[in-house]
Amino acid sequence: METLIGLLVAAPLLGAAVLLIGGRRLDRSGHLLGTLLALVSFAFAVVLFADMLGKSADHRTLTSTLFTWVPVESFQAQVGFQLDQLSMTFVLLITGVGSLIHIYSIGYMEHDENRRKFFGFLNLFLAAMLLLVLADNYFLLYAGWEGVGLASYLLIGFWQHKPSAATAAKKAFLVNRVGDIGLSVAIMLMFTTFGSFTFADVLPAAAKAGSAQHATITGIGFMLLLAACGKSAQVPLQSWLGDAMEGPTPVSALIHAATMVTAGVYLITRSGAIFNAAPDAQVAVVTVGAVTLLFGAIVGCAKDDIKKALAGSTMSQIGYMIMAAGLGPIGYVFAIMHLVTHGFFKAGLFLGAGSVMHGMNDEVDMRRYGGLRKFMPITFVTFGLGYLAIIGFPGLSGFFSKDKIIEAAFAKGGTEGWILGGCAMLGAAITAFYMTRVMLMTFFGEKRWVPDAEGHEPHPHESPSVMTIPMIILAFGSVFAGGLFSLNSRFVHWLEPVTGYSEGDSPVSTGAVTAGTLVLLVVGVGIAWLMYGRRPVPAVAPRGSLLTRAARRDLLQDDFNHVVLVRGGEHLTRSLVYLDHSLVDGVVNGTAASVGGLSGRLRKLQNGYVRSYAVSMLGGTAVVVAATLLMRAV
Amino acid sequence: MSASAIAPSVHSLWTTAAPATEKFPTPHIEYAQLSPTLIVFGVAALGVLVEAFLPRKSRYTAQVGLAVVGLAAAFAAIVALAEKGYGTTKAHIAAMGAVAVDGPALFLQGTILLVALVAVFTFAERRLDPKAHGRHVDSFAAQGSAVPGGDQERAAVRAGFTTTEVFPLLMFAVGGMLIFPAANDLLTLFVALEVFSLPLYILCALARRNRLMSQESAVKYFLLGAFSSAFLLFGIALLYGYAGTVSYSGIASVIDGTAKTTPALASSTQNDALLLIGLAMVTVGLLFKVGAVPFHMWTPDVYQGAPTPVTGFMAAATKVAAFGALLRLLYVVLPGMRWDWRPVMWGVAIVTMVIGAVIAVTQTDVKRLLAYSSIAHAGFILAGVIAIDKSGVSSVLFYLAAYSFVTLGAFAVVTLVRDAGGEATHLSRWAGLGRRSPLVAAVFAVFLLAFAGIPLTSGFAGKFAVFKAAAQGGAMPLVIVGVISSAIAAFFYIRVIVLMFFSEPKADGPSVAVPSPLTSTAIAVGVAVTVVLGLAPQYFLDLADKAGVFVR
Amino acid sequence: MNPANYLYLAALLFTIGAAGVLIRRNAIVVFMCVELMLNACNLAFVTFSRMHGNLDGQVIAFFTMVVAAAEVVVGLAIIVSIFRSRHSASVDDANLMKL
Amino acid sequence: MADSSFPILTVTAALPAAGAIVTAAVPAARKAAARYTALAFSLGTLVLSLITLFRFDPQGARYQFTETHTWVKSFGLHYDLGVDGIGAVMVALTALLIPFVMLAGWHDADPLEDVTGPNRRWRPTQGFFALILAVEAMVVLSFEATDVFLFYIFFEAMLIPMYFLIGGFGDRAHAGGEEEASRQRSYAAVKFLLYNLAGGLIMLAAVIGLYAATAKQLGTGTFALQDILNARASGKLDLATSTERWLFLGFFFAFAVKAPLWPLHTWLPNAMGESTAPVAVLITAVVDKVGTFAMLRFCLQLFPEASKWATPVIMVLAVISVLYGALLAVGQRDIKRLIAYASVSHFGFIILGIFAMTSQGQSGATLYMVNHGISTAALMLVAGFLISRRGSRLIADFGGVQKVAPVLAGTFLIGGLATLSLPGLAPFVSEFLVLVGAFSRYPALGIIATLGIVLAALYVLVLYQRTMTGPVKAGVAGMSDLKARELVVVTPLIALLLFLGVYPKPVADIVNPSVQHTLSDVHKTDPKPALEAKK
Repeated sequence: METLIGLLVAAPLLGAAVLLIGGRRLDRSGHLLGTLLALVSFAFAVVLFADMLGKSADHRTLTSTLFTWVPVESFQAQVGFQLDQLSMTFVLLITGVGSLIHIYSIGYMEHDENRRKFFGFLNLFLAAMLLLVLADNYFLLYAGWEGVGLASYLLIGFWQHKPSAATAAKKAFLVNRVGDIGLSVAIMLMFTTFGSFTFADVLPAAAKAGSAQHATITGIGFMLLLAACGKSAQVPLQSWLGDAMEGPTPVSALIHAATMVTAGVYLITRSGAIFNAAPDAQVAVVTVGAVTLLFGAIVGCAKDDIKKALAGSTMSQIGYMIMAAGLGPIGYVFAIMHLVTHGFFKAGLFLGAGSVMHGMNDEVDMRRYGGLRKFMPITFVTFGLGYLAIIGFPGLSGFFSKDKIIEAAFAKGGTEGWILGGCAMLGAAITAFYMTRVMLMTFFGEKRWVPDAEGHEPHPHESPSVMTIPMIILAFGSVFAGGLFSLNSRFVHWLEPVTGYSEGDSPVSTGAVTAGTLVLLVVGVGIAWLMYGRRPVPAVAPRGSLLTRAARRDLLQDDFNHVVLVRGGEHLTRSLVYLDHSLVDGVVNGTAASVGGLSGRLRKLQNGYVRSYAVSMLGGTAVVVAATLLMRAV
Repeated sequence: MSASAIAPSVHSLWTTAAPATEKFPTPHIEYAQLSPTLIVFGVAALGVLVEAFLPRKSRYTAQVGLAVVGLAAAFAAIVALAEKGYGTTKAHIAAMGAVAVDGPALFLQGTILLVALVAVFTFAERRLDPKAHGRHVDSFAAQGSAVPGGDQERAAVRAGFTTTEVFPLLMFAVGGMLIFPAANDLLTLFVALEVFSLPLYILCALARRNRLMSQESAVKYFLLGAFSSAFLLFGIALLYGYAGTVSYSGIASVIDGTAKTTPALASSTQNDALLLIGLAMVTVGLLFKVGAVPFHMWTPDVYQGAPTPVTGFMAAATKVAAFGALLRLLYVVLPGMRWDWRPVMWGVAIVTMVIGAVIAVTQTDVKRLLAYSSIAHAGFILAGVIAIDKSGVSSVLFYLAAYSFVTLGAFAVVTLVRDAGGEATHLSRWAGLGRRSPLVAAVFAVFLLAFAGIPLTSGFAGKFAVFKAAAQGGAMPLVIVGVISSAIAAFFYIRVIVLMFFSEPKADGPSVAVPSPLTSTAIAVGVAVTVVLGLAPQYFLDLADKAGVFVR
Repeated sequence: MNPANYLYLAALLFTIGAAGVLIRRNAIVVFMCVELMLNACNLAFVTFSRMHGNLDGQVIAFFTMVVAAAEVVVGLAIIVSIFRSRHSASVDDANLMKL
Repeated sequence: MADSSFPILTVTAALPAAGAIVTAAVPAARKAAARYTALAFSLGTLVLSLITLFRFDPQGARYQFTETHTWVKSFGLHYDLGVDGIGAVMVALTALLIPFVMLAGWHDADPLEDVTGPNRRWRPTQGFFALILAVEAMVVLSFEATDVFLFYIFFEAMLIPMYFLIGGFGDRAHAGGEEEASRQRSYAAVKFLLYNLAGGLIMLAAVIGLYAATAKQLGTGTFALQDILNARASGKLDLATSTERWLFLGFFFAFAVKAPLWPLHTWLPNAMGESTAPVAVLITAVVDKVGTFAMLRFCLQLFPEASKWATPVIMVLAVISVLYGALLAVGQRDIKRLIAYASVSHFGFIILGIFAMTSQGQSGATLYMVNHGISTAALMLVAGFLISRRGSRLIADFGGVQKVAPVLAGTFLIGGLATLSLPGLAPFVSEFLVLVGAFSRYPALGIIATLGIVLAALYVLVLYQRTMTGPVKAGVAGMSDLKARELVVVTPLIALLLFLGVYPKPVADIVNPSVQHTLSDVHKTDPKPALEAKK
């Protein structure tokens, strides 16, 4: 069984290698190979899962160490895997959803000349992501962490001839790098504090660390949070996610909705022991989560680009998860649970969006959609189910997972609990609003589409089954997963051995929370219907309120980055280049020049006149004589 | 003559009466031990006779042959003496205290003789200049006395005159140089100085091309040389006045206070001014010859104007001889006074190193460039001189040997690069030489790198030796100044290399004349010594080490 | 009369000679000034020889005269040749080479 | 350990030296012969160096394959060779890179048209390859020398062939015509030489000082590293604090110029910018390593106390180099200058690791030297191929290359990713080790240095974006993809980057013991974790 863990990673890695090195001769078969290997990996996952279910809850952790990676005295980094319930959950999600999206891409990328490369990158991503969740130490996790970053970079910029895509890819990588500083510093802190960075060593040690290490552990916590912010597009490092939508839609679905962006949640949950020992860090985490869930939701409300709207929603949903994770043992389980359900419905939604674009000549502006439900029924239904799931329609996945998080937020207790709970419920309302907005603008109302740049009148049509089937499967997930998990709280029991779980005592009863949420839900949907359902949607966006305009521009956070970081950076580098030339180099050249100048002046003494030579001799003699006499005098 | 005979009549005028002076002892000369010098002078005299009696056609051959044989013989004699142990155990003072036969003397004389031998080759070179009236001509004026460009000169050229007198002149100069570092009393020192200077003055005036410049250089060299020897002589006078004797050991013993005191001595030693000023002026006389700042100003002009073979010989041999004399003076006569002269020499060494290197940076003429570089090198050597100990002496000896051959080789290469107007010494003309004739350029580059003191060349070994000696003598600051100025110096050596290899050759660029075996040999010897002393200096270091002791 | 005075005279002559070298233009005169310096040296030698009561100084004086004579020969030869080619014996005209 | 009967180290150095002579002797017309001769010799050297590496016994004596002869007694100069783990690895790196440098510069030196007339004796091709081999020989010797003076000699002497390589064989892709190009080139060459010569001469003063010091205390001056260390250990040699510090500064200055360390770095961009890509690789990947290597080998071993005394300042300078170099790389408009400044930043990391005085730091620094060598070689050589195709070095002249030459773009990207030290590629390992090492003694500096990884991502990705992505620029259209020879150059380097990125253990195992020796020389031990948690 242990070896299977390795193979789990190896399969897609092999695929990536073959597809990228194989070259053009694989163009025709490449996508199939890629998909096959993704499925193989999924099969391994299922086998392992079955095997794991066979064991008792406490003996489910599998570990396998392949080889020593970096051995330098006390710094011993192994390439070792640890498969427990937490990673198992991720493995299933990644390989499962991953495989589906591979299949979907076969259709979606059909006409792209670089389809082989695309599948190679997808496989590379799967491998890296699996490495991330399977690593048994932070150092190896870091490798996976950057690996997914690379894959994301390559896939966002897949259409490199589009400058916007290239820029977006670069931006994503850079912002992630900022987060990576957090992770690497965290690892260094672990190494200097605990002399190790394996989960097995660090987490227990952190749990029983004395107050002496409290500050350090808090530091580690903050650093991990920074990392999570980068990967999971949390405020203040969220700016890249919107642009990342430049990538092909399957990428947005897999990487920027279902899996990679949730890595931050995984990191925090995995490091639960550390955060439990560092309350201050936890506060920071919940704050970031709460802020982001509102931030994302608000942004989502203003976007007319369907993918950007969904991106905003992703941001906010992950905000929920992060917040839940920040709540400690009462939240971890639900964070993960929401992560999984979100994986289903958000992936579904994106694929739906992709399907819509596929039928609309890659038009992304929802104001150019409308009334599409007639033209693409399957897409409409699957998308609709995903929509119901995400707004938390009773009985669907989102309903269970999100409500649990809101309850947990209240259960945190005290003012903190109230604030967080409030944010969460408000978020729920806004979610309802913007998703309804998306739904209405896309599938309802009258058709608003127009010929595109080349003058092709779009002929909306349903996508081929290779694309719709994955959507249908995901729709099933988004409908039933939540219920399945919550049925006599299976999921809690499943994860409890790893993350730990504790019932918080909520000041408000579960019923009240549910009721309140539902009310807000209706309100949200209602407002949306009043604005976009009842009256026709203007084909060009109205100027809108100040907030709306701000929201369209990601609440100006990007502009801030631009002015402060980009401009400032440019000025800095430019002035440094100048300084390097004029000052640092100038000193050297100046010395050389001055020697030359001195030389030129001294030369003048050699004026060719014997008599002046004689003068210098006489003078010299005088000096020598005087000096000699002086020497005796002193 | 007998002084006592006329003494009373004179003395009656004097307030202070001096005691009757003793008789002259009959002189006895150790001919065997002075044989090198005697051979050279003998050959020189023969050369004069050759000029007088042999037909013009056969003079050249005869003179060259004589010179080569004579120098070789002299060198053999040196080796024989060294073998006999006159360099070490049997070192002593010959010719009634006039000349020392000891390690440094023999080593330096050997070096001078070899240098001279190679120089003879460059003197004798007759392939470089285009034929005049069907005859090969060397680099010396057809007739020194003839007015440049005048009818007389044209006639002389047509008649195929050549100044074969240069060889006897060279030999006389060599003879003087052989005595100079061995001179063991101030009078011999002075006479030797003049004996090797006067022929050089004339040699400088004898260039075939650019005769005006040649004559000018001679005038400058002569006037300044005479001026400086006047200082030397006055210094000698003062020292004599102080010590009542001109022999090195005598003066030394007076300074140490070990001499038997006469009332006259007692009164004269009262006043140190005599000693100090005398010391200073004698030193100045020698510093002029080594070309130390501020007594260096003749160097560039003379080096540029003189015929290049002469320049090469001067640059190499004069330095060797002069530094030899300086060493002997400072180590034998004045060790007791080091606290007086050391600081002064420190100053001179520093300004010499720095000024030499700095001024060279902006030179545009190869020969002047080498002149300034020789000044800088004089500074480096002075740094070694200042380290008052055995390692100081041997390091200087080694440096001189290494340096002289590099210099000789470098100037020999300069004679090869020519255009219509003779040697093309302006640097701009050297552009792209590395493409035209990589070999010559490479050889010159080797010499330049040796000057710059790049490892694996003799220049580095020498520089390291003197700096090491200086450092051990506690003159670390001097070493640092030296290091810095060699960094500056490196710049202009490099500049020449850049010019030769990295810049496009000019269309009308100079051509490299194909030399006869003579010059080729000279250059080859230069390269060989440079490389050997660079890679395996140990044997020669040992030699210099053995030779590092002066006889008192 | 104190022989030291002869020394003062010697020094004076030497200085005059040196000054002459510096200020006179005509090469011949410059050279004569050098000779003057040499003779100053001679005077010093003789004086000292007298003071020390040994003959070395006087002998040296003879040597010096010989040397000076030799110098004259060479010097005049050079100066004359340059005079013939330049029609001027001024040392200031001879500065083709400088810097 | 291997039997020391066969002088393998000498032979490893002698082979390229002989090769240089042979290559130079090849007649003007036979360019191809010259190339293959040179390549053959370099491959032979590679084989020897690998044998050394594999027969090196990490658990064995500190210095192995030692050879000892007196060269110049009066100078205390010995011909002492010997390699510790670090030396062996560096020699192998050198020998490894040279063949690639040659292959990459296969036609760089050929005269544009057949030279005839007065210049027909001019043989640039022969010269080019001969000089490369000469450099190799000297670099190898300076890695093997265990005598301070012997090291100094080759440390200095290697400047000359390097100088000719820079000044004589410049980059033909120059903005302002041939005239301007040659002006720039000789400026760069002279700057390179004078900078390093100045450094070397300062070191010479220190070397002489060292001799004087040892001579005073030991009777006879010596430069043999072993003698000096023994003498110090036995207390016979005990340098005064001030003396030791001055000497240290003298040595360090030279090495800092070579390395180069801010603010002594300004010669590198010129040199790398004006020389051809292979020569630029030779400079930054091979020759400059001597500087950092020497810090590790000589500064720390000879002057432990002074090293510790100077550490804080040096660490700060190193961090400045890291950030400064990266920031300037971001601001460059010229591809090669960009890579040059990136190297400045990387050398900052190396020095950071060396003076962190921890196992991680110094092993990391050593690995860094190797990895930086390979990664920069990969990046710079591909850049060279790119530049030679377009005839320009300006980033602005490129765009959309990945469309026309995907393989070139791909390899370039991999080289870039290595440069920004992406996990899975070799540089990541070393960079992280260096950072950990620095962090465990100087947390603040460690954290500041980590900013370097963001900046690295910035300059690499900006470079890639501007040159490779976006619409195809006019001059780029029709650009050919990598040719077979070029693939032969790039592929092994990339393979090596991947291998060492995934499995650096073999190298680390050879290096670690030597690093322990060095640390014990400076009497330093790794800081203990506050709360040992390892099971």
